[in-house]
Amino acid sequence: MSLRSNPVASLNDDIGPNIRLELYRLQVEIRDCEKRAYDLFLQNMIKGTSHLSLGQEAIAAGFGVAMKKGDKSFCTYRGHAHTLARGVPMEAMLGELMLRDIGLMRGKGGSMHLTSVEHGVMGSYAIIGAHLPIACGSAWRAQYLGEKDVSVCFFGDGTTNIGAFHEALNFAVIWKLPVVFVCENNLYMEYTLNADVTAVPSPAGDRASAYGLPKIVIDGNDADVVYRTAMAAIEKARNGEGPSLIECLTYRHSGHSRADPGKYRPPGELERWLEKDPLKIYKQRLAEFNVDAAQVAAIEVESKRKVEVATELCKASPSAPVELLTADVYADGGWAWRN
Amino acid sequence: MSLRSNPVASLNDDIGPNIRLELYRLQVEIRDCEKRAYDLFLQNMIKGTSHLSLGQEAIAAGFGVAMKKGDKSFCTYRGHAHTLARGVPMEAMLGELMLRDIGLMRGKGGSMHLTSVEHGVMGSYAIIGAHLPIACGSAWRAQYLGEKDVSVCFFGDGTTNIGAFHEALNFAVIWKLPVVFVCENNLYMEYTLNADVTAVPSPAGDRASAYGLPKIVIDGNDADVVYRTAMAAIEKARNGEGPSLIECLTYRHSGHSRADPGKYRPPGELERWLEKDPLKIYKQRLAEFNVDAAQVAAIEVESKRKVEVATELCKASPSAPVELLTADVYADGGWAWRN
Amino acid sequence: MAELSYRDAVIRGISQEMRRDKNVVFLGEDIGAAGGVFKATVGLFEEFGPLRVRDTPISEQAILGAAMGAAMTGLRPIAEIMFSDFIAVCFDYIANEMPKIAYMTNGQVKCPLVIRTGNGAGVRFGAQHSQSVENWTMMIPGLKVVAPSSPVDVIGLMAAAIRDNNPVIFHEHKALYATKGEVPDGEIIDTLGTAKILRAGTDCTILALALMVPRALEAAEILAREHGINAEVVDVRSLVPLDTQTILGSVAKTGRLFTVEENPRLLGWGAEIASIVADEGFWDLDGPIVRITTPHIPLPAADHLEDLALPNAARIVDKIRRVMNG
Amino acid sequence: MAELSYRDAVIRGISQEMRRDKNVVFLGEDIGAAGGVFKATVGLFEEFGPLRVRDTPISEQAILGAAMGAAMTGLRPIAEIMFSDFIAVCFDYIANEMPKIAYMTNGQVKCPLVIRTGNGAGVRFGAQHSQSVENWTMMIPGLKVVAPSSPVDVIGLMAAAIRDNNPVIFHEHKALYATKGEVPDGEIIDTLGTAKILRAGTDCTILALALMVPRALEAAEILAREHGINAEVVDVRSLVPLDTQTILGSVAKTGRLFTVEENPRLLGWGAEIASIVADEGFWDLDGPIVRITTPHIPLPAADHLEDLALPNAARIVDKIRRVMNG
Ligand SMILES: Cc1ncc(C[n+]2csc(CCOP(=O)(O)OP(=O)(O)O)c2C)c(N)n1
Ligand SMILES: Cc1ncc(C[n+]2csc(CCOP(=O)(O)OP(=O)(O)O)c2C)c(N)n1
Ligand SMILES: [Mg+2]
Ligand SMILES: [Mg+2]
Repeated sequence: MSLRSNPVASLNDDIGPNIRLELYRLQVEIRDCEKRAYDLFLQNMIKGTSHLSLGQEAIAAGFGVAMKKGDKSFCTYRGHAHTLARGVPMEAMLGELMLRDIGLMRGKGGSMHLTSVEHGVMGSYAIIGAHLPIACGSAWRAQYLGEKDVSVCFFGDGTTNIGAFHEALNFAVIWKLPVVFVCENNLYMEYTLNADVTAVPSPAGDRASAYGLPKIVIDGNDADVVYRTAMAAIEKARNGEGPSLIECLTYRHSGHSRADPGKYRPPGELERWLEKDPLKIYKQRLAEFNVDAAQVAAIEVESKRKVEVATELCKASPSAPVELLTADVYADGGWAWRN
Repeated sequence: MSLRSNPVASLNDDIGPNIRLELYRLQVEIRDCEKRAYDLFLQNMIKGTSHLSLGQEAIAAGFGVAMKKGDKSFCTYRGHAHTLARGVPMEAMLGELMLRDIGLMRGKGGSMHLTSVEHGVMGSYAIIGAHLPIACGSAWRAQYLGEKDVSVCFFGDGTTNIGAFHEALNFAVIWKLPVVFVCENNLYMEYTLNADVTAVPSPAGDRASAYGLPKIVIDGNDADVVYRTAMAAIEKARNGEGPSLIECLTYRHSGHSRADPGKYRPPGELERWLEKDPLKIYKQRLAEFNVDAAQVAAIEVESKRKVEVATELCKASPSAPVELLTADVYADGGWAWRN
Repeated sequence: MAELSYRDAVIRGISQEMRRDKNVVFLGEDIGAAGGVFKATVGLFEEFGPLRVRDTPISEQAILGAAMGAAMTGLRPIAEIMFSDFIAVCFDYIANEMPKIAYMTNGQVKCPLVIRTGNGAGVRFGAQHSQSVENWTMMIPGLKVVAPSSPVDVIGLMAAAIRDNNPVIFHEHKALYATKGEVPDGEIIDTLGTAKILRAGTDCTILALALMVPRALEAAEILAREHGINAEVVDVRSLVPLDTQTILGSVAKTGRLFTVEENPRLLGWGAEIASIVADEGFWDLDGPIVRITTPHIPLPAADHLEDLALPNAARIVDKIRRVMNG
Repeated sequence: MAELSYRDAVIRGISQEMRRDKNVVFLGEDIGAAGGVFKATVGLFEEFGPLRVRDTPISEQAILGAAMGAAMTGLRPIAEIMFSDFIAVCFDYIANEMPKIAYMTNGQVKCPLVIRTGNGAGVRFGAQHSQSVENWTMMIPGLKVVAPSSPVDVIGLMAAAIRDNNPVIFHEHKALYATKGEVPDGEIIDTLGTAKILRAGTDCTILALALMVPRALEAAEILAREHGINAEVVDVRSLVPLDTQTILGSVAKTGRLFTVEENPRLLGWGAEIASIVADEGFWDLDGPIVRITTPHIPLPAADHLEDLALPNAARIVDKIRRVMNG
C-alpha cells in the first residue's frame, strides 16, 4: 500500500511538508552546487583539490535541518555539503573552491578547510580524525559554560580506524559531552574498500559498544531517516544525556577527489547505488506525502538559478590581495615571530 | 570439597607438577627480585625511576612459561617481571635498574627499556601504547617469513584509551597476525582510577568486540588460569588463527613508580587484594595438588640466594665506560651525522 | 617577596589566572586529585574543583583536541602533556591544527590556549622521558614558545601565556622544579618575546635557556674569575616570539656569540639564532659563532653518561676559553 | 639511458630493491591495487603481489609501528606516509621509537626501514597538505634523512636508503613527480650523506634541496647572465648524514653562502648549516650568510599566494644580487 493513497499516514506524519520541503531544498541545492563544482573543475577553474558529496546529500540535509542556530558543525575536507547545509551562501563555498577573494576564507584555506563561524561551521579538517577530539572540546565548552548548543562531527568510514577516533569517543562518553558523531559510511577510503581493512562489518556501529554506546546504523540516503535520527541524537545531547555515534550508509557517486575516476569500483556497484540516489528517493517521498508539486518544482528551478548567480559572482571575483599572505598567522592579525 | 583430598583431579590435571613448580619459581623469583629493587631504591642505589610488578607476578609467570624459545615479548616500563620470566638473569635486570655496566643495556636504556634480544625480550617501551603496533610488526614478519614464533605484547588498563591501542588491534585482526595482546588491569593509571576515565567496565574486554574478537577477562592473580589462557591464545596465534586480546585482573601492591606512596587508594583496597596475592594463591595450589613441599621450599631458598648473588654482582659492577655515550646511535655502532 | 620553588611557581601562576578568569580551565593526566606527577599542580583541584581541573584518560590527542575545540569556542584551556617527549603522540594538534586554524580560516577562529609540559633531562629517565624538545615546537609557524628558567619567570610568563590569544607551548624544566628563587608578592605578569640579560658583559655573549641558564651563569663567573673573560649572559626565555633585538644588541656589544643548548645538536634553537646573527649581525662578529649543545644522540639513562651528555659549566668554560684564546 | 619521470623513478627504485631482496616489503594506504594517490607505486602490487605490497587502513601509527616491529626482527620494510604533513599523527615512531631503539638497547636492536612520503608545496593543497617538513625529521638523532631532486637521485638514494641499516626518511617532492630526467640503464645505487655540486661557481655558494634545486639553478643562470655573479649551486640531497665537507669546501672557495629553503623560516635545514659555517667556515666568509626561505607562515591554498610564499628564481636572484652588491 502506497502512502500516497493514505491520508492518515500523512496526518500522523512527524515531519510534515514544511520540513520536507526544506530537506529537499537542501539536497537539491547541494547536488546542483556539487555538480557545478565538478564542471568548474573540468573547466580548470578549480585549481586545488576538491572532494564532492554527490550521493551523500541526505546526510548533510538531514543534519542541517535538525541543527539549530548556534549548533556547531565540524567537517572534513569532504565538507561542501555540510557547509551549505548550515546556510552558507553558494558563492562563499564555490568561491573558496576557486580560491577567489569572494571565498569563505578568501582563498587562504581552500576547499578542504571550509569554515564559517557565523553559520556555526567551525572548520573542515583535512587530517583524518583530528576533528573528533576538537568537536569534544567545543562540546566541553558548552557543558562548562551551560550553553545549550550541540556539536556535530562528520567523518567517513575510513576514519574509524585511526587513533583519534578511539580517544574522542571514549572522552565524549566519560565526560557525557553534548556531541554527535556522524560516520558517513560510503564504503571507501580513498581507493580502498574500507571493509578490506576493517575488523568489523559496521566500522562505526560495531565500535559503539566499546564506548558503552548503542549501535545506530541507518539508511543515510533517506533524508527522513537521517533527520529523525539527528533530531533524537541532538536532543539527547542538548538534554545533557551525552554523545551518540551514528553510522549512515551511503555511497559517493563520484571519485574520492577531483583526480579520481573511481576505477576500483566493481562493475554495477555505482549503478545499484544510483537506484538509491537520495534525491530520487526523496522526490518520490514528497509525492507520496502529497507535498505540493509546484513548490517542489520551484525549489528545483530556484536552485539552478542560485548556482548560476553564485558561479557568476565567483568568476567575477578577483584573487585576494597579496597582503593576506602574511595576515592572521597570529591572533593580532600579523605574523611577527621576532622584534 | 578440596582438591587436596581428590587424587583424581590431580590425575586429570592439565598442568602437572613440573610446570606448576616452574610457575611458582618464576613468581617467587620475580617477587624477591622486585622487593630487592625496592630495597635498593630505598638505599638510593637505583637512581632513575622504576615500576614494580609486585602483585602482578602471576601474569608474567603464566605467559613466561607458556611462551617458547623464539617467541617475542614486548613490554612496558613495568617490565622487570616479564624480562625475568623469559630467563634473563637477575643481575642483568637489576644491574640495568642500577645503571651499571653489568645491566642488560649497560645502563644506557635504564629500567624502562629492558631488552634482551637473546631471550626474546624485544624491548620495553615507555611511551604508552607505542609497542602494540610494534608487536604487530614482529608478528607480521613471522607471518611473512613463515616463522612460527608468536609475539606477546603486555600493557596496562590505562593504555586501552590511547589511539595506538585501537590502531594495533584493528591491524592485527585484519592481517590475522600471530600476536597476543595482554592487558594487565591493575585498576590504576598512575594515580587515577582507570574506571573514572574509561567508558566501559572492562577496559580491554569490552573493546574486543570492536575488533571482532571474543571478550576474555580472567583472574590475573591465578597463575594456572593465566597459563591456560596463554597456552590457548599462543597456540591459536601459532596456528595462523590470528590475534587475541586478554584482560587479566590484578592489582599492584606498591605505588605506580618509585616515588609514589599510593595515597589515592581507598582504605582497605590494598588489604583486600593482598588476600588474593598470587603467591599466596599459588602456594596453596601447590599444596592442593600435593606438589612436593621440599621442592617448593627449595625454590624459595634458591630464589633468595639468587637475589643475593645478583645484588652483589651489581654492586661490584662499575659504570659503563664513557665511550658508550656516543656508541650505537646508528647501526654501524657510531653516531656520525656528518663527514 | 618570598622564596618560592619553580614547582610552586607553576601552581601560583596557574591559580593567579584561574582566579582572575573563570574561562581558564585545566586538563591533563593525574593533574587533579593527585596534584600532578611532578607535584606542580597540587591544590588546584581543591581550590577550583573537578569541573575546572579535570583528570583525563591517557589520550593525549583527546586532551589537546579538546583543549583546541574549547579554545576555539570561548574557553582558555591549559592542557598538560606530562613529559614533553609525549608531544610526539599528539603532534598533529601542535603542528597541523592549533597553529594553522587562524590562518586557514582567514582569522575567523582564534585558539587561545597553553600547553604546559615537563621538558628536559637530568633526572635519569632515559631516552623517552628526558628530551629537550623546544625545537619541535619552535619550528612550527603559528605557535608561541617559552621556556622559563626561574620561579618568577614561570609565574609571569605563565600569566602572559594564558592571556595570550594564541596557542602557547610552555616548557617547564623537570630538573628545575625543585630550585628556588625570590618572587614578589601580588600579581605578576610578564611579556612574551622578551629575553633577559642576566649578567652584563663585554667580551662575549652567551645565550642560554631553562636549565642551561644557571650553568651559563656559573660558567660566566668562572670565566671572569679564572680566565679574564667577561661574558654577557642572556636568558632567551621566549623562542617565539624571539627577542632578536636584545640578542643582536648584545652581539653588537661583545662581538662574539656562544649558545648553550640542552637539545641535541641538529636544529636546536641556537641554530636559528646563529643563522640570524650570521646574517644581520655578521659585521659585528669578531670570530666564529659557537654552539655548545648536547651531542646529537638520544639520551642515556645512566647518571654518569647523562651528566656527560649535557653541557655543564666546566664544558662551557673550557669551550669558550679555548675559542676566545684561539 | 632513458628519460624517466621522478614519479616513475620512485617505482623503479623500489622495484629494483624488491627484486633483489625478498625481505623488502612495502605497506601504506592505497599503495597497492590503486597504485598510490600520486601514482608513484603503480605496478608494484602486480609485480610483487599482495603479501609484499600491502594496503593498510588509515592507521599511520600502526603503519609505522608495524614497519618498525618488522624491521627489528628481520625484514626491511618501506612504509608510505601519503603526505609528509601526516608525519605528525605518527610522530612518536619517528621521534621516540625508531631512532632511539638501537641506542637504548645498547645496539641489540637495529631498525632498517624506509619511510617515504610526499613532501612540499606547489599543488594548491593548503596548509595541511603542502608542508616541507624535512626539519621535523632532521632534528631527531638516530634518523637519516634524504630529499632527492632528480629521477636518477631518487633511484640511487632509494636503493641506498633501503640497504641502509637505519631508519631513513625519504622525502619525495610532490611538485617534482611529473618532472623528468635522464637515467642510466641497470642497477643504480647512490650514497647517503653526499651533496652534489650541480653548477660550479666562484662568487657565492647556493645550497638548495628538492624543489628548490631547479629554482636555484635557474637563478644561478640569471645571476651569471644578467648580473655577472657566478654562483656555485649545491644540491644538499642528504640532510643526515650531512656532507659538511662539500659545503664547507664550497664556501671556502666562494666566501659567500646562501640557502634556498622551501620550509618556513624558523629552524629550516639552512639554520643548521648556517650555524656550522658560521663556526667552522667563519674565516672563509666574506659577508653575511643569507637564508632565502618561505616566510614563517602556514601555507595558503590560493595559487597566487602560494606562488608568492615559496622562493622562486626571481626572488633568489633579487636577494643574492642585492646582498652581493650591497
Ligand atoms: C591522517 C591522514 N591519513 C591519510 C589521509 C589521506 N586521506 C584523505 S581522505 C582519505 C580517505 C578517508 O576515508 P573516509 O574516512 O571513509 O572518508 P571519505 O573520504 O570516504 O569521505 C585518506 C586516506 C589524511 N588526510 N589524513
Ligand atoms: C603517551 C604517554 N602518556 C602518558 C604517559 C605517562 N604514564 C606512564 S605510566 C602511565 C600509566 C599507565 O597506566 P596503565 O596502562 O594502566 O599501566 P600500569 O602503569 O598500571 O602498568 C602514564 C599515564 C606515558 N608514559 N606515555
Ligand atoms: Mg569513506
Ligand atoms: Mg594500570
